[in-house]
Amino acid sequence: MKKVEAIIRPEKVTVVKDALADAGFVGLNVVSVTGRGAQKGVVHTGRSGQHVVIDMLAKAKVELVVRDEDTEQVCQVIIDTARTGEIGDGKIFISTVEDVIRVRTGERGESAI
Amino acid sequence: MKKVEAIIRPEKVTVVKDALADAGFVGLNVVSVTGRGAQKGVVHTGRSGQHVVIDMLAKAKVELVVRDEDTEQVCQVIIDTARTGEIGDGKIFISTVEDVIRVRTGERGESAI
Amino acid sequence: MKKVEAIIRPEKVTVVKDALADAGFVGLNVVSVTGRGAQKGVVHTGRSGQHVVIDMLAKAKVELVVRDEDTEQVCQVIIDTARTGEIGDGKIFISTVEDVIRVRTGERGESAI
Amino acid sequence: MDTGNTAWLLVCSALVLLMTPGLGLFYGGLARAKNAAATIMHSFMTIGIVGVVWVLWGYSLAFGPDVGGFIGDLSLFGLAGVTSPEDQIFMVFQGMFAIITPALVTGAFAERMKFSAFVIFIVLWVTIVYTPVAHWVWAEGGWLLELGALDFAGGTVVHINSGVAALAAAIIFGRRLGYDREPMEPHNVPMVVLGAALLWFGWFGFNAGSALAADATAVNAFVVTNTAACAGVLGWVAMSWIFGKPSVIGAASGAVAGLVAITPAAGFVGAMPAILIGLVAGVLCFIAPMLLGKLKVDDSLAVWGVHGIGGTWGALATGLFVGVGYGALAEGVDRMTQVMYQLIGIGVTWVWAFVMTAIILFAIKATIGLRVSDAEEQTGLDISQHDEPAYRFTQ
Amino acid sequence: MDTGNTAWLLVCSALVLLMTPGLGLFYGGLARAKNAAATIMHSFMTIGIVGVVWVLWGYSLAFGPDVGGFIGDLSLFGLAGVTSPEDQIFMVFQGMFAIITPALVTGAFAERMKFSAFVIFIVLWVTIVYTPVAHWVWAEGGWLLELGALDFAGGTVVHINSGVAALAAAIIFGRRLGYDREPMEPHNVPMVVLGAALLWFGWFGFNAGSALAADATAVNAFVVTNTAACAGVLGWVAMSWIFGKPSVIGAASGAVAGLVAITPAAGFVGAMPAILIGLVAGVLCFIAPMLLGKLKVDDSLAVWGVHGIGGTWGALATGLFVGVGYGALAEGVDRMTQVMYQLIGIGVTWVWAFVMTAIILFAIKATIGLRVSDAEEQTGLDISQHDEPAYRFTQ
Amino acid sequence: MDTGNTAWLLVCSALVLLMTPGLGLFYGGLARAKNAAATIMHSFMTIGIVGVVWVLWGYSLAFGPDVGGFIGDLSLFGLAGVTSPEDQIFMVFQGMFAIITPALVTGAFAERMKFSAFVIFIVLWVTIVYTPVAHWVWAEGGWLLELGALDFAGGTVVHINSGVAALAAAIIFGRRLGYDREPMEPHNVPMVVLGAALLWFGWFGFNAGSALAADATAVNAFVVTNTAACAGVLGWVAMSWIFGKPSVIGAASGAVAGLVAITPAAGFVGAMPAILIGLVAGVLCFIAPMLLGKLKVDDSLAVWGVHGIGGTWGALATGLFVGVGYGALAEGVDRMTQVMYQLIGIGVTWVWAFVMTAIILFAIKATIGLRVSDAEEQTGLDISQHDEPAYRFTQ
Ligand SMILES: Nc1ncnc2c1ncn2[C@@H]1O[C@H](COP(=O)(O)OP(=O)(O)O)[C@@H](O)[C@H]1O
Ligand SMILES: Nc1ncnc2c1ncn2[C@@H]1O[C@H](COP(=O)(O)OP(=O)(O)O)[C@@H](O)[C@H]1O
Ligand SMILES: Nc1ncnc2c1ncn2[C@@H]1O[C@H](COP(=O)(O)OP(=O)(O)O)[C@@H](O)[C@H]1O
Repeated sequence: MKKVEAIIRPEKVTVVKDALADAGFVGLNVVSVTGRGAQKGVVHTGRSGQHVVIDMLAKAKVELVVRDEDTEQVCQVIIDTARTGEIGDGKIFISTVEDVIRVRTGERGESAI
Repeated sequence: MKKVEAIIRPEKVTVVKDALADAGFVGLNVVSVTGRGAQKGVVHTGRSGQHVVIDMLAKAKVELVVRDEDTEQVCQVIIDTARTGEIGDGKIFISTVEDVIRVRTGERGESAI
Repeated sequence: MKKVEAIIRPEKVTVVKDALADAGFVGLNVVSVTGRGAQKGVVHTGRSGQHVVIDMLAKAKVELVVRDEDTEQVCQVIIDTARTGEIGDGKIFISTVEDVIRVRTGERGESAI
Repeated sequence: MDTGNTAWLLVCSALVLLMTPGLGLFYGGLARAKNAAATIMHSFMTIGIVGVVWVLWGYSLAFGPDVGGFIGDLSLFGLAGVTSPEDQIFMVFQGMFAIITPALVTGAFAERMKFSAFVIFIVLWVTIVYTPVAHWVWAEGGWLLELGALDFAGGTVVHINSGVAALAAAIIFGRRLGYDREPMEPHNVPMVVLGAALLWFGWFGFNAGSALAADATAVNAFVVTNTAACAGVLGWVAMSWIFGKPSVIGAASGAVAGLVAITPAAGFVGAMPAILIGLVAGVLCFIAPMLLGKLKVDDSLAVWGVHGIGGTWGALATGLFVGVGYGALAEGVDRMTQVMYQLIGIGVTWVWAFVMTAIILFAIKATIGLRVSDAEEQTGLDISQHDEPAYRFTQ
Repeated sequence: MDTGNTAWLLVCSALVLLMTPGLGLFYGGLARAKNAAATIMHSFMTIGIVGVVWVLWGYSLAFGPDVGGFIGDLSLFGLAGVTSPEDQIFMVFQGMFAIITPALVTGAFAERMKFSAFVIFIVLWVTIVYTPVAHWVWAEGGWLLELGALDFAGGTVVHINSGVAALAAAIIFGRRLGYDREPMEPHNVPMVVLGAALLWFGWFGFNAGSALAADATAVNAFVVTNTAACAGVLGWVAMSWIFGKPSVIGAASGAVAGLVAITPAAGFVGAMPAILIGLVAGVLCFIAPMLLGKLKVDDSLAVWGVHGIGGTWGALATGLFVGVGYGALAEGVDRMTQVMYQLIGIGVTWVWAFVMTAIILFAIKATIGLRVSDAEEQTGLDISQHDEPAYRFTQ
Repeated sequence: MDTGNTAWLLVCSALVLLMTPGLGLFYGGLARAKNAAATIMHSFMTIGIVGVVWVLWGYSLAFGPDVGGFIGDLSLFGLAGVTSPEDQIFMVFQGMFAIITPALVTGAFAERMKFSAFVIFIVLWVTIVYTPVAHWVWAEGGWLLELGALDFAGGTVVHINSGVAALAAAIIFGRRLGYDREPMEPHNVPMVVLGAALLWFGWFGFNAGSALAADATAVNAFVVTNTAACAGVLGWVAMSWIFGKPSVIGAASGAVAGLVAITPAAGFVGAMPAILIGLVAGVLCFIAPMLLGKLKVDDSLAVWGVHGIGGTWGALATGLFVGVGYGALAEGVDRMTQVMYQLIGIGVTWVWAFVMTAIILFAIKATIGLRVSDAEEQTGLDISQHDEPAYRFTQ
């Protein structure tokens, strides 16, 4: 099984999660993170006059574990819904998960996803 | 070494972390997440009258890195303490960690856990 | 590619992220977590008189995905900047990431980092 | 001038001023976190705008020499001739009412209005919609006053006026993105309760101050105001309990509902009717927003339900209970006639507020537009309109 | 009726009303986030319940025609005959005291009480426990008044009464789950300070208003109230510094401690004794909860420590310092006798509050039960009792 | 003593007391989350410290029998002889001004001052810097009063004094770690607005109360205070809009700027000049901090920009507009002379506040030190100084 971690714009979470549900991927988690990337951040003028570059921006990390064969589709759904074309759209990281356990039943493996 | 990520009910964090400590697994992290799963969420009536299905529920993710041979035991402890039998109990994900470094000492590998 | 997850003291985030940027590692995420480890936590006296051991302390998790060959350097930068020598400095976990996708462009692999 | 009355009216004016930031917190807490600052800004900015508009032309239009019973003239522009302490106190006290009324309306289009459009709306609304109604009801020669309709502290002028304007706004703005799909729950319950508490506290100035003296009427108004608010809490909490669990937001909202309903009656009824008025208000104002929800009209913060319906009930109840426990029917006016007068006042205000507000909003919509873009709405108004997230806990 | 006094007492009544939501924020901030809304609800709901109970039968029981020096009769039920402005003001002012007293008790069982049980408790407690003590101390014919015990603004009636009731409650409820194992730290320090600030602000009405006129006594009460509060801040902060670091929560709590202690003395002492009374209160009220903690009694928000002990110290200090800087011992009463009277008042109130509260709580425990289930307690009362998390920052 | 005036002044004193916690919330919300509690503590602790200092020696130094027009003697130590209600009211009302002035200064060194140093600073500053200026301007025989400089409610004593002291502090403390590198944005916008609202509310007591009676001057002061505050909102928001987006923090700050500027003029000008004074204040106080920022001076919460510059503008404007719409130039004083007097008052206060504050700070720096360690600053003052994080949402 694969774990798909997508770092996206916070305002995109709703569309992404709904699209995933429609595509049959219900289970997932969202964590709020602050991220830094090519998108170098915006310059702010504080009330006390100083100018600062805010390089850490609020992002959301959508995490879900899926069957190997579903990985591509999941990524595609995320890309389609999270992309704006502007710098700051984010990244998707894919890694291997060896086992999944459903706490409620103790089931293991794919059936537990 | 393995990384055990358990998504559980927030109100279960205390019992789980205490049980883990008693079993000798002290080191761990907890992150608050919002999760969606088979547990389809509850219907709310907003103050302004609209009805909505809240599909994202507050969950807690307990993360810890353990020696390969301890993985089973750790999962068992979590299952025993986090299970309610109701939908929404959560999942445990197990993946491989190649190396661990203790920042303070620079030690590596299992001894750093 | 490798994913480097460093659990560090919250007050160290700024120095660490700046040092990483200077070393050429711009992209990263920070998540706030509460962690428990050898550092057994502090004893507090609540206003209503009870004494409690607070074992969960606020920590920050810095996550970044890097090219395999950069892993060592990244870890070194983190250790150099995050270490205080006191218990509670935290840990670094290294694991494998199979693929990375840049949402904006759809690029994959190292070029997407 | 009597020092006791002066002290009293100045304090009451300060109390009513405090209500508007209180309202901002009440509304801000009901909004989602990404719109919290912008929602509070609506109330706070309204103070700034109307505070200046009022001294320039607002007061003159509302309370200047009567023109056909309909509106005042502009002879008091810039407070020309408003020099006696008596006039100045009345002016500033009334100004606080002019400030909170448009602020109440803002709850209807919270979480989706463009800030520039908001500024224009406030200036137009207080000038075109508010000042005439204030004139009709409270100014010498105002036709509703002449007619004999009773409104002690602003049930029609403030609450029906803003509540019905809110209904028009909710319809014209359309629903928020994700309405009926995403949760849009209050983001900060303590803030809602704090706001309600400041409203309650300020309402003593609003109602008891409307006696315009520290006299027996002020005392009675004070007592019934507090009693109705308490009853409103019980009414709404009971309803929320019947439909689910006893709601904290409901307790706060119920207090406001009770306060709204007692407003027009505060100088005309005693404590026992006040309990009834408050209880019924708590129940009605709980039901009304649900019905509106069924029609899929998105009155974001239930302004119509609480102020429109609560104000209407209060204006009607004033006719039904005037003289019970306090006050009396006017010479030679029987209760039926009084109720009739009340219904006329209610009806006229409903029509006026709805039509005029609609005209203003359509005008703005046709020119600079009312709503932010979808992307801006999804991002939240705090960032998109003000570049200031309400909270930065991790920094 | 004098307009100055009317204005003053109406304002003071409004100030005291504001204290209860202020208390809600104070308590709510001290609670954990998962119980914040529910804790605030305890205070806010108490306003609604007692506000209605008071006008129906509470006022009559407390201040109706005396029955054997022990309680009033029911002849003023529904405010029958309470028509003169003087009576109405006194009624509503006293009503605010009746509202905050049971609200103070709620801090003892915060984070674990079942809401339905809470509602019943408040109705019973204010009726059975509060009204008699109010009668003894303040009503014509009340036996403690006759005896000569001094309580200017409610040291016994409000603070000892609620503080000792809190002790009984803490014992009967038992500890919160995880007490002594999990941290149960205040979740929102700014909210605690805001609550304390509103309490301080309202306390001017509470103490200075108890002069029942805008006179020299009111002025003195105002001065000593502020002075004692400041001294209380210094006392508690100093203690917290000695035992660790200077505490912000401690500054807020110290202010409350000082205000509690000066309450019975406000009309009888000058500013210098006020400093002493406040300082000592800050120290005692810091120590008391720690001692109770040693006994493993879980008085969640330290109500007994602050109001029970602070109120007791204040009542005693009133006897010790009456006449120093302001006021005087009553004709032909020497200080020893006065202190004796104070001790009688203290002792009787302690026993009464403890026993009667225990009876009420056992009765509820035996019927519908007092505590939520363990699962509900772990989840937090906001969700389990009200279905409303206090905060939704990510939505 | 007239009950109306007594009631009025007691209420005003309570209102001014409330301003300082309000300031704490205003400053606390502007600070970063990790310093929120500590920043609020600065204001709250100042109440405790100055509240006691004032009754002990502060009042005597400021208003005791004049010594050479420069300061009062110590004959009123411990309020000896301050027994008449008139004296007591004046004492406590003035005490509230003495409390808020040093609290205003704390915004300059927020997020980096050592708490122990803070306590010493407040005691010294209020004694050495504040009491003399208060004496010059308001006490019988005070030389600025004799000269004829006008300061109705504290433009020089409170605002220039604290604002310029803040400038000295900002320079001597040096910048916060990460200034110009990390964002140091307000962490809680609703808290900032709430603080500003409480300040506005309290300011009615501050300005209108300075008439020391419930009379025509109080009424005028009330009206212009509200008007200038509203204009200040418009001024600052407009500027922020021109330079970016309309700012919510700006609306709150603009209100404060307008209130600061109208303070010295409140008893001497009418509503039209008030609009101008407020508008200009909103603009100036927006620009000033930016200029200071260019010099890389870190006045953390813009105290100099708002109170120093706003107060200076107000003191000047008082000379420019006295008599326009209200009041009049003193007998035989032409406007030029009056403006001259104002400039003298301004200049002297600037020099005095800057020099004396610098001396105090250097003394503390040389002994126990002013700043926390870098590690403590990075961790945040809440934890490092008080062991109390402002928020614990996950517990
Ligand atoms: N190497 C990385 N490791 C982890 N997260 C990253 C990395 N690079 C970027 N991110 C995350 O992706 C977000 C968007 O990246 P950015 O480079 O700004 O935009 P884009 O992906 O469109 O080039 C960043 O804010 C950060 O949260
Ligand atoms: N495929 C998945 N990937 C990641 N997290 C998941 C996945 N499925 C479920 N979860 C997490 O587990 C939680 C509980 O899952 P759910 O299906 O509701 O209950 P159960 O596991 O008892 O069937 C969800 O709220 C979500 O946080
Ligand atoms: N086995 C583990 N798995 C995950 N996180 C851990 C583990 N052990 C420690 N941590 C994290 O590292 C932090 C510091 O660890 P600790 O043992 O206290 O200090 P040190 O690493 O210096 O010995 C902990 O607070 C926790 O967040």
